[in-house]
Amino acid sequence: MARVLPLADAIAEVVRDGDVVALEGFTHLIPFAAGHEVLRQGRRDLELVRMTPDLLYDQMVGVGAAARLVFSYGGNPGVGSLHRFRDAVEHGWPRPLAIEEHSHAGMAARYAAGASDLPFGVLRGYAGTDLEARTNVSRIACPFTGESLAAVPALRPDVVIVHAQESDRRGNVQLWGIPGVQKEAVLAASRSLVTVERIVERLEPRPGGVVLPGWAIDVVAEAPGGSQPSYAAGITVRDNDGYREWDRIARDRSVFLAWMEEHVFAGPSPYRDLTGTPDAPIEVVR
Amino acid sequence: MARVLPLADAIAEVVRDGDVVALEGFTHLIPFAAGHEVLRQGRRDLELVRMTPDLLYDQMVGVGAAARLVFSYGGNPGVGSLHRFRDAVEHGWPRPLAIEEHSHAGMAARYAAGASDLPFGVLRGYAGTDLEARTNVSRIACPFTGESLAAVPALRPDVVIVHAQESDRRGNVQLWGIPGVQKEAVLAASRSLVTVERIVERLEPRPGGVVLPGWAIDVVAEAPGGSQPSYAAGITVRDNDGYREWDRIARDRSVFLAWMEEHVFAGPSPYRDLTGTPDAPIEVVR
Amino acid sequence: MSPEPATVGEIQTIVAARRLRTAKVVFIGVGKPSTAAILAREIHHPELVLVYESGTIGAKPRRVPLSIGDGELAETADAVVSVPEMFAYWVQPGRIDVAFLGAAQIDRHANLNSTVIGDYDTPRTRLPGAGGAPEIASGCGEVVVIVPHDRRTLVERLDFVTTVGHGDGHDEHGTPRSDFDRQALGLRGRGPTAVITDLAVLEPDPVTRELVLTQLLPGATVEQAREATGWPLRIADAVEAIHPPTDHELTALRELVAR
Amino acid sequence: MSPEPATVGEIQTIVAARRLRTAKVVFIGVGKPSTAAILAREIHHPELVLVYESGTIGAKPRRVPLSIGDGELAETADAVVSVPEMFAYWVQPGRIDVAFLGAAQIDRHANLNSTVIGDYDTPRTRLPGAGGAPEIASGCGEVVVIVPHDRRTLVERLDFVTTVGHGDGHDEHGTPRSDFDRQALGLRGRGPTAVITDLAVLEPDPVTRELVLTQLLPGATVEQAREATGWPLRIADAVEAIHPPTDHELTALRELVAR
Repeated sequence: MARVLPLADAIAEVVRDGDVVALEGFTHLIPFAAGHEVLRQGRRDLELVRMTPDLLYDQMVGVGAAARLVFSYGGNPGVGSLHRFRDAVEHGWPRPLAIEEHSHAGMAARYAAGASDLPFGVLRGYAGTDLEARTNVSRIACPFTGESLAAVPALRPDVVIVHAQESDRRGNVQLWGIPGVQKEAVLAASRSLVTVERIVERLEPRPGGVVLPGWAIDVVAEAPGGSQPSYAAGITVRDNDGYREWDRIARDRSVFLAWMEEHVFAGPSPYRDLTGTPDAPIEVVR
Repeated sequence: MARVLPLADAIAEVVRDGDVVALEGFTHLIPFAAGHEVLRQGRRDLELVRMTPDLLYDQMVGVGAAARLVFSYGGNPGVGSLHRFRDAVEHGWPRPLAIEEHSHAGMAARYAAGASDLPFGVLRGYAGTDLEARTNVSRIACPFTGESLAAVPALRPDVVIVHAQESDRRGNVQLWGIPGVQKEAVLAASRSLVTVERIVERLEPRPGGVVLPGWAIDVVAEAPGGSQPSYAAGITVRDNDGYREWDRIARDRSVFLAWMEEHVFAGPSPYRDLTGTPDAPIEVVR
Repeated sequence: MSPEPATVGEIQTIVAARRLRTAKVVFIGVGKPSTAAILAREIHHPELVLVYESGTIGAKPRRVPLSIGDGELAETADAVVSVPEMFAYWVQPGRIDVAFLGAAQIDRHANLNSTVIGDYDTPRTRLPGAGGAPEIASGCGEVVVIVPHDRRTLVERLDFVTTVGHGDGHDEHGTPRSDFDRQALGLRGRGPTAVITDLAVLEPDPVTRELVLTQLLPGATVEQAREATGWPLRIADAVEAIHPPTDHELTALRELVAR
Repeated sequence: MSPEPATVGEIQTIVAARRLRTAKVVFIGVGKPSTAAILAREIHHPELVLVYESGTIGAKPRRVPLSIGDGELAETADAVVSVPEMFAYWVQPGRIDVAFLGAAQIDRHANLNSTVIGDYDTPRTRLPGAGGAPEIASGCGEVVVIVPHDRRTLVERLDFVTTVGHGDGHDEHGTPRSDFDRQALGLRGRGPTAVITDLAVLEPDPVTRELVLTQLLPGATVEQAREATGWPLRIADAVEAIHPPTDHELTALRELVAR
């Protein structure tokens, strides 16, 4: 049975300096509120893992919280570059960022292997690319056919944080809409935290619902609007303008730092729902 | 887009003598009507694949339609032996039956590898058992840790047949309740047939619903009550008495043959719903 | 008014149910294990999570299912997953504390046979086969075996090793007697920690891993258990007498079975 | 009244949409590919199945999504699956006929770079990286690449091979020039079958796999295309002039983008 804690207590409990941390969510259900709380608590030297680093990791990398990034696509989807990520890789600002990059298929296989407690995953992939020489991938021969395939090492983050629509008081979690790699990530983790839009008396089964039993999760924390400017299907809507606007904010170091100071370090997350009306779309605070 | 055909035409099209055929369904949604039609059409020398052979394969083995059986649990769940399966293995009646047996975990990994178009699957399994020497399994070393794991060859049946609750007219299929290994089996097949309780104008998304798009299936056929004495959650109920009664029928060769003659070869499947009331439980015809 | 005296089978089921007082998640097949787990959830431990290999996680059956795929299991489950997911994401990583298993044969080191009696190629009795047992027994935290106590079942030598228990056991220094050993084979869980028969409870010796009779069911004697065992059965220095079923346990079990 | 004349970008999108007339299932990212596929479904081919790497199979968006994870994609999809399932069960086995891909650099054998400009360790421009591209390009039946036509994009030599197209190509007898070859690498699909730029359509020579200009977009010339290509571009013997967008196509595209 997961313990239900306030967000700040949850983060304080699960995230430590130097941890390998994955805040997952594939365009949908990105745990922004949790990530911001990690920053407010001043965590450092993190190894950040995530298929699609997105705005949240741009923010975390940009303030220098990460020593290393493991990823497969570091862009602002549909908009362009992640400028803070680029600045870190291209100019080492505000600190050098070690990187390990994979393809989506490789990262997905790595999480699935982690969730399965296997040391590696197998896929048809990487062959012929320059990625092979730059990342952690190996070849493996099929013992039946002799065919050569790619092997990728299992991902087993110290901490995995995901966002979901709801949990009950025993920490059973349900998410629906695009499920991404969240289930695999949680099951691959040493410690797991799920932030939720709301805590309900009883989970009502939903079409497309993915249920994570409370006993397979360590901590649950309520964080309404906690995935904005990403979204929680059926509860909040994706703030596409927030994604576009990020391009302007992140382009400039000082604009970025001022924005982070005002919207993340000084208070609750910039995209939080402050209205308490969970069924209404939430506007980004700018 | 799957073609929607009458059951007899569907079977005639997808199943040929000598095929490797999997009629899957893990206690739930077992495609009895389809299997009976295969027998009525006189198919021979089949290699039957199925995790849990159950009554349907007892019937198919008992009339001598199978030359080989690949499986992981050959029992009448909660009741006892599959007498026709035993008679074939112990006494070669009505013909010798070659067998290849695995564990459930191994068979599941084999189907998942087939669905993924990988030549093998990896699991922690088989180590130390006498199965290792008696079946098709190999060891593989993790290229990162050196750890030794079991490798099993992918399953890629010529034909896979499963039963589901419903499809639309374009052959999009939805099943819910216990999903078993049906999705993996269909995606691992060279040719696939899904029998359904009913064809609807439009699939309504359901909690726990597994949707197979019509373009990933070859043929769909309507077969109301087609999984009885197994069941289709929400439409029919499991005929537990039918499972118990089978123990008596199958124990004796001549009782078995007479039952098959009367209930399978002479007409539509014994467990078919003849009432046309799809929401009522269906009684077994005995 | 007290209920009718308990049958041997009822006692065995109740003893198995008591075993689940501290478990969090239990993996069960049909028959006595399922009845025991449902009973445990009703009378000892309402938070007990029942997992069936049909993919139902957190099922809350009010009746004893005939098969692991009965509709009630899916309808009452917290989550329902596919069979590949059940084995890959739930059993294999050791998320499940306790597994209940049956078997046709068990040896002194709690290795199990559910495949064949006689020779594999010319079997005297062909049994159903492995099912989930080998990986359940290697993946789950511990295994509790439920078998009838007779010489057909508790045998000197298995006809077929379907499921590894404690292999060839250890010598008196705790050194494995051969490579047929959980650790050498890379098996993760602790393996069988108890064998509950209709006469007694056998537990592996902490050093040698050989099964030792540690508890007797009400009405059973050490002599009976010895006679019904196919090898010279070791007896613990202090054999504990298991408390007879309470009226509460017995009434609850009978109500459950009658539903 | 005819609509305003088409822009180059609009023509490129419309040409890409036409390419999907006979496809069954198309895998798309955001941007022009997504717009082209949605347009194709609206005006050419209502049965076209759109698959996004976010796991939405059979999405029927009425607007152009900003990201591959926009809510409308999941809400209108026939099925929504996890990312591991998308790559393992759907992309890898070749169930998808056509994939649309973009890239920052492409070479004469249609290999793609979306990782880095400059040296990997000291990059001039760090690009987003591989995403799904390498396995999409190896798993899908064929790949259509959509890129702007300029010397920054169509380069003599990639700074990084993110995605294999036709490797080092074949000699005039069809023999691979090196082991950097689809077949030698075990890649399954046919690889890039067309590169749609804002000037022309390039297609691999059936023997050598080198890209050849086979079609010109309305208003573009062979000379323009040659100048904008970073290698000596081969021109087909008979270059086809692509039909200008019809009023129907152009109106439908503009309505779609405006929604």
